[in-house]
Amino acid sequence: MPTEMLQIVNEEGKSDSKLDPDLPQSELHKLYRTMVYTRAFDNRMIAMQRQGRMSFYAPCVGEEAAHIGSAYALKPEDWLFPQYREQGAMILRGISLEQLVSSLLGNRNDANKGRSFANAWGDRSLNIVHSSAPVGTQIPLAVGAAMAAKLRGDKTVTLAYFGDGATSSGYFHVALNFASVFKAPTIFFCKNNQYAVSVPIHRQLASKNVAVKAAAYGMEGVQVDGNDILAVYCVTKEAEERARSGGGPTLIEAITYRMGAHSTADDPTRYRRQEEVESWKKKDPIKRFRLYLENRGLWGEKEESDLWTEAENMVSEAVRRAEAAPLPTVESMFEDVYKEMSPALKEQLQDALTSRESR
Amino acid sequence: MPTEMLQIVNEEGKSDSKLDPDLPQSELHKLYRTMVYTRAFDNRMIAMQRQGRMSFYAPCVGEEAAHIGSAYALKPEDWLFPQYREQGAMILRGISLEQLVSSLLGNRNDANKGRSFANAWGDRSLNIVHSSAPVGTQIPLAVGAAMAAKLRGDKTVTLAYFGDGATSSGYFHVALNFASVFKAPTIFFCKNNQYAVSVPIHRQLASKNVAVKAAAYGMEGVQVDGNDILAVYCVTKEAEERARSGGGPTLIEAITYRMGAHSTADDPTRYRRQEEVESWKKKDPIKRFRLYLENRGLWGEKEESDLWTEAENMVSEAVRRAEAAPLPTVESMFEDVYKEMSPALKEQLQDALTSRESR
Amino acid sequence: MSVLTIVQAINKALTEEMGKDDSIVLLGEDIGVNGGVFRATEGLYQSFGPNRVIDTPLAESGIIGVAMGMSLYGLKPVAEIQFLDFIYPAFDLIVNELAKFRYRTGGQYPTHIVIRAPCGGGIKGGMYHSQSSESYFIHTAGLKVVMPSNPYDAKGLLVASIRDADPVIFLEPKRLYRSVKGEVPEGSYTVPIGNASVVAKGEDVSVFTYGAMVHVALEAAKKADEKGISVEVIDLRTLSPLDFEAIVDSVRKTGRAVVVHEAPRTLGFGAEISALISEKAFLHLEAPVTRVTGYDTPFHYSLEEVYLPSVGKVLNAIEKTAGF
Amino acid sequence: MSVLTIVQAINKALTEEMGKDDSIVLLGEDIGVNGGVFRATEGLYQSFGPNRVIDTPLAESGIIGVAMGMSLYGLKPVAEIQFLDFIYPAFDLIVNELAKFRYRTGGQYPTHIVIRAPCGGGIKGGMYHSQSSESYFIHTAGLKVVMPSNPYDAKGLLVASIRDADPVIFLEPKRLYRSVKGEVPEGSYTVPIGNASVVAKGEDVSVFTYGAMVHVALEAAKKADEKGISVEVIDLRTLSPLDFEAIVDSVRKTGRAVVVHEAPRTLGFGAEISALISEKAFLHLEAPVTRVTGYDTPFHYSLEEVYLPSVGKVLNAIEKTAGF
Ligand SMILES: Cc1ncc(C[n+]2csc(CCOP(=O)(O)OP(=O)(O)O)c2C)c(N)n1
Ligand SMILES: Cc1ncc(C[n+]2csc(CCOP(=O)(O)OP(=O)(O)O)c2C)c(N)n1
Ligand SMILES: [Mg+2]
Ligand SMILES: [Mg+2]
Repeated sequence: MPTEMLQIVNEEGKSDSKLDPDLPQSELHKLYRTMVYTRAFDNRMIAMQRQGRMSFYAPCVGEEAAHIGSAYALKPEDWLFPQYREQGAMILRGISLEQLVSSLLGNRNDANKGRSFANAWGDRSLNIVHSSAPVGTQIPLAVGAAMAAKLRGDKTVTLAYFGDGATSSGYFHVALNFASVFKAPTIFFCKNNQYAVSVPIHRQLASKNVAVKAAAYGMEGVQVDGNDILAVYCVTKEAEERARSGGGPTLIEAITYRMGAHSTADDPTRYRRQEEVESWKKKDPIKRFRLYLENRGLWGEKEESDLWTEAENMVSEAVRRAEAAPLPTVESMFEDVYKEMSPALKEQLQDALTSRESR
Repeated sequence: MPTEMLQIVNEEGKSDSKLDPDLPQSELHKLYRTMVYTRAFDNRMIAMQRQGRMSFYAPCVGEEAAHIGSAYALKPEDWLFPQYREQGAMILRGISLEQLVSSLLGNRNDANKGRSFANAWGDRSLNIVHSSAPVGTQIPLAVGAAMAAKLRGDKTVTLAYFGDGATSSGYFHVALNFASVFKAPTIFFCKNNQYAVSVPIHRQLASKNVAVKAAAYGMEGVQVDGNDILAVYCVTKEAEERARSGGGPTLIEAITYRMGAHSTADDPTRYRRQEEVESWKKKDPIKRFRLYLENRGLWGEKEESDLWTEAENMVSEAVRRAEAAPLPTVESMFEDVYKEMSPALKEQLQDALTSRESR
Repeated sequence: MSVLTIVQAINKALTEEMGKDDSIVLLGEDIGVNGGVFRATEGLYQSFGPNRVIDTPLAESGIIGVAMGMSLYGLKPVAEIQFLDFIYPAFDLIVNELAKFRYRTGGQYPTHIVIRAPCGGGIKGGMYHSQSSESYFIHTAGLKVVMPSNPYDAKGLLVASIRDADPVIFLEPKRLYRSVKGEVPEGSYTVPIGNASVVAKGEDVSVFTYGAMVHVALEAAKKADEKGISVEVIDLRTLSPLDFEAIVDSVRKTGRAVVVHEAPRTLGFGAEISALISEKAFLHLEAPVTRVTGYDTPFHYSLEEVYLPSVGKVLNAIEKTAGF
Repeated sequence: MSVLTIVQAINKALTEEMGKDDSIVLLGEDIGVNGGVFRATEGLYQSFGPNRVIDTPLAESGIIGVAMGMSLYGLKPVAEIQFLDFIYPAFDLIVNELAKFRYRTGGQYPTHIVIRAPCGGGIKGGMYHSQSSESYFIHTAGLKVVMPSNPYDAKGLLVASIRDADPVIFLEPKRLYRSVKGEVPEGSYTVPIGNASVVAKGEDVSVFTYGAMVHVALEAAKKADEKGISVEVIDLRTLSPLDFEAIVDSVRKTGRAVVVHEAPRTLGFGAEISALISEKAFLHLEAPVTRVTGYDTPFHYSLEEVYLPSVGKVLNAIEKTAGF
C-alpha cells in the first residue's frame, strides 16, 4: 500500500542524494530542453488559437515533468498510449513540431490526413498510438498491445497515460483488471492534475488517492511528485523493469496541476480560485528542474535565454511551414474508411466532387 | 482492510456464542423455511425444464444463505436490485411462488406480461426492481435509487446483488465510485460463488479477494461466509445501519458456491471436477442451518419432513396454476413500449392481428 | 416574450420546470459550478443547489445508470451528456435497460428521464464533437427522440420532454446554440412530441429535415423559389414517434421528396423516411425520394464543409427531383 | 467434403485458419475449456492452448478493447461476444475506436479484427438472447457486417472475414446453428465479402433477406410458386458493404420487392434497401417496396412466434406486392 509520495528534487531544486538517479549531463539537458520546447509550443498554440488561426487547443502547462519523465524511462520500442495532454512525450519521442501543428490544423501534410481534431497525435513508426477524444478508451488498448507483445515473446512494455477524470471511467477498471489477470506488461500512468475540466479530484473519487486503487487489482501502486521529473523517471523506470521482467503491471499516480485552462474553450476562473493556481506556480516543474540544474552548476542565464530563443524559433518555423500547407483533398476524405474504397463510398466521392464543382 | 471472513456458525452447526445474533425461534424458523422453499422450488424448476415444460432456468442451489440472510437484514421499504440468482430473497420478500413460475413461463398472469426470459423477477409493490440479463446493469441503478431516497429525505437503503463475474464489469466500478463520492446508502452485495459460468474466480480477478476492492472507493469492505446465514445477516445488518445513518455504502463479499450448473443450458462437468463440488456439499448452507437449529433443540426429523412435504406441495400447486394460464394476448405485445401506443405501433398491432388470422 | 438563443431557451425551460417540480434533478459533467460547457445550465446550481444540479464523476454509464435509478424511485432526472459523441459508454444502459424498463417490468417501472446532448457538426469539432447518431436511438424501441431547430421549439419541446412519462433523447444542434435567435414566451408552454411543423409552404417538392439542416433547407428553398420551384420544408422536430401523416400529406401534394440530414447516409433517418413514403404514398410519387446527407465516413475535421449537406447540395437535389 | 452444421462450419474455419496463421488469437467469455456456450470454439483450447484461446473476465469492453490493442500490435484477434445482446458495453469502443482507427490515424493503424456474435430469435431466449441489432453496425462507417445463412457460407465468409484487413462484425443466426446442415469442403476457401447470392431464381417478385430469414423466405417462395407467383430470393450475406448491384439487377427484372428481416422495422435494414431501390430503380418499380420485419417493440419472450416474420407473413407480402 503506497503511503508516501516520492519526491527527489524539492521546490528549491535540491535533490535527495540517496535517491538522485545521477543521470549524465547530456541526458539532463535533453530532458530540460524537451520541457522548454513543450512550454514554448504550448504558449504559441494558445496564442494562435486566440488569433483565430486554430479552432481548439488543450495545453499541458505545468504537467511537463509527469509525461516527459515517464516517457523518458521507456525504450523506443515500448508503446505509448497518450490521452491528449502529453505534448512533451510526443516531442521527446520524436514527433516533429511541424507534424504537431499540421495535425492541429488538419492540413494536407498532417499524417492523420486532416481528420483528427485537436491533440490527437500519434505515429506508427514511433510506437505512439494516436490519442482520441473519448476519455479512457486508450487504457484497454494498452493492455491488449502488451498482451500481444507477451504472446509474441517480445520484451515490449506499453504505457497508458490518463487523467484523474479517466479513473472514473469503466475502462480504467476493466483495463486494470484484465492487465492484472493476464499479467500484462503495462504501466498505467495517471496524471492527477487535480481537475477534470471543472470537477476537482475530491468530487471525482472518494478513495484516499488514485494509487491505492491498485489494491483492487493486486497490483503495485505508487504515488509520485509529478512536478519532479527525476522522481517521475525513477518510479516509471522501476515499473518498466517490473513489466519487462514479467512482474506485471503497475499503477502510477503523478501528482501535478493543470496550470492553465482545460482547453482554449474553458474559463477556469468560473470554478477555481486564483490563490490555488498561484500556490501551484511555486511548484512549476520547469522552474524546479532549472533550479536543480543550476544548483548542480549545469545551467546558467545564457543557456536559458539561448534555449528559449531556439525553442521559440523552432516553433515559429514549424508554424510557418504547417500554415503554408493546403487542406487535404476531397478524395482523401473517402480513403481509409476501409482498406479499399467501397462502391457506396466511390459514389459518394463523386457526389462530393460534383457538388464542389457545381457551386 | 478486511483480513478475515466472518463466520458465526461452523460446518457442524455450532455457533460462536459471542457473535450469535440470538434471533427469536420464530425468526429462525422463518429463515429456515424460506431456505427449504427455495431449494424445493429450484429442484422442481430444474425438473420442469428437463421435461420440456420451460425453456431455461438458473438455480441458486447452495447460495440460499447468502441472499436470504442479506435480504432478511433489510426493512420492507428498502429496495432490492437482484442479479437473477436470488430466488430465496424473492420468496422471503413475498413474491408468490405462482408469480415466480408464471414469469418463467411468460404466461398471461405474469406481472411482467410474458415479456421477460428466465429469472427476471421483481415487484414494484415490494420494492424489488426486476432483474435483467445483462450482467452488472443493476449496480448503478441501486446507487441512483439510493441517491434519490437521500435527496427526498427518506431513510431508504438500497441493496444490489451481483456475482463475482459482475465485479469485472465497468458498472461495478462506476457504481461504487458514484456511491462513494455521493455517500449513497447502498449495500453492494457480491455473491462470490466461485464461477462466472465456466470461469473460476482466480481468472476473473487478481486481487486478494473481492472485499479489498472497497479500498479503491474509500469504502468499508467485508468478507463473510456466505453459507452461514447468521453471519450474512449480521454483516448486512451492520452495513444497513451504516447506510441508514448516513455512513455511506459498504461492499460485502459473501463466499459461497454454485453447487449446480450455471443454468439448465450448462454442463459444469466440462470445466470443474466432481471432488470440488463434493467438498462444497459439506458446506451446504441449508444443512448447516438445520444442524444449528437441531443443536439448539429447535428442529427435528418430524418438522423437517413436514416442511419438505409442505414446500413441495406449495410449489406443485403454484406450477399447476401457472401452467393453466394462457399466453398473453397479441395486443399486450405492443403495450408498455411507451405509456401510450404510438401510431406506428398501432399499425403494427393490426398487422400482427391480421397475420395471425390469415394463417 | 423575449428574444433568446437556443441555449437560453433551454436554460429557461430547465429553470422554469425545476422551479415548479422538485422531483426534477439535473446530472452531468461540469453542469454545476461551471454551468455546462455550453452554458446550458448556467445559474441553475446557484438557484437549486448541489442536490438538484449534480456534477458527476466522468462516466456516462454512471450518469445514465444513476439517473435511471433515481427515476425508478420517482424522480425525473434530466441528464446532460457533454457531447452526443460521448454517449456510447452508456449505450448498453440506454438500449438494454432504459428503453426496455417499462416493457420488461409489465409497466411497473417506467423511466421518466430526459437525456440532453449537443449534437451535429459545424463548429469545427472533428469526429468526436460533431456526430449525428440519432439513428441508433430512433431504431431502439422504447425511446423517444426529439431535435429542435429554433428557440421556441427548443423550450416547448424540452418542457414537453421533461413532462413526458417515457425516456426522451433530446438532441440539441450545437451549431445553432447561439446562431439562431427567436421570440420565446415567458412561462409554461409545450410543443407536443410527435408533431412535425411545416416551416415553408410549397407545391412542387417536399423537403423533410430537422435540426440545423432546417436552416440549410430553408435557404435552398428560397433559392429554388427564385428558379421557379416551389418547395415545402417540413421540420420533423420529433424523430420518434414520427409524424408520418405530415410526411404523407405533403408528398400527396407535391409527389416529390428530398430528405436532408447530417448523419451518414446508410441507415440515416432518410432511409426510413424514403421507405415510409414508398409504403404510404407510392402512387403519388413522381420521382425517387432523394437523400442529401453526411457521407458514410467518420465526420471529417478540416473538410467539414465538404462533409456536411450544404445549400448548394440541397438545391441540386431539389432541382434534380423537380426535373425528374 | 462433409455435411456439417453451421456451428461446426464455424469451428472448422477457426481451426483451419488458426493452424495456418499464428497471429490469430481468440478471446471471449467461456470460449476456452468450456468451448463456448454454443460450442463454436470446441476443441480449440486443447489444440492451441491458453495463449491463443483466451477466456476473459466478464467485460465486453475488455474483450473488444484488448482485442483492438492486440490488433494494433499486429495480431488478428477473433473476439466472441456470447450473445449479440451483450455487445453494448463495448459499443463505445466499436463505434468510436474500432470503426475509426484506420481513418483517424491516416491509415497508420488498421484494426484487423473479427467480432463474432450469435444473433436473432427463435430459441425462446427473450429480449436479451434474441436481438438483431445489425442496424447499429451497418450505420457505422468503418465496420463491415456479415451474416451467413448456411454452413458453406458460414465457413467461407468467416475465413474471408478473418483475412480481411478491416474490422468485421460477424453475426451468426443462432437458431440455425444446428438446424441447418450442408456440404462444406475441407480446407481453404472464401466466400467474398460484398457479394449477395441468388438462392432462388424468379421473375415476379424479389425478396431480399439474410440470416435465418432466408429459410423463411425460401419456404414462402415455394408456397407462392404453388400459387403461380415466381419469386426470386436473394441472400444478401454481406450487409456492409452491400451488393447493391445484385439488388438493382433483380428489381430491374421483377419490378417488385419485399425485404424480410427479424430486426425492428424502423431503421431496420429494410429501410435502407427500400431507399436504395427508390434511388436506383425507381422507374422499374411497379409496387411499393414492402417490409416484413420484427416489430418496434423489444423482442417478446412468450410470443416470439408472433413477433418474428413467418412464412405466412412473407407470403402475404409477396401476394400483396405481386397483386399491386
Ligand atoms: C467519454 C467522454 N466524456 C466526456 C468527455 C469530455 N471531456 C473531455 S476532457 C474531460 C476531462 C478529462 O479529465 P482528466 O481525465 O482528468 O484529464 P485532464 O483533462 O485533466 O488532462 C472531459 C469531461 C470526453 N472527452 N469523453
Ligand atoms: C454483459 C453480459 N455478458 C455476458 C452475459 C452472459 N452471462 C450470463 S451470466 C454470466 C456469468 C455471470 O457470473 P456471476 O456474475 O459470477 O454470476 P453467477 O452466474 O455466478 O451467479 C454470463 C457470462 C451476460 N448475461 N451479460
Ligand atoms: Mg485531470
Ligand atoms: Mg459467480
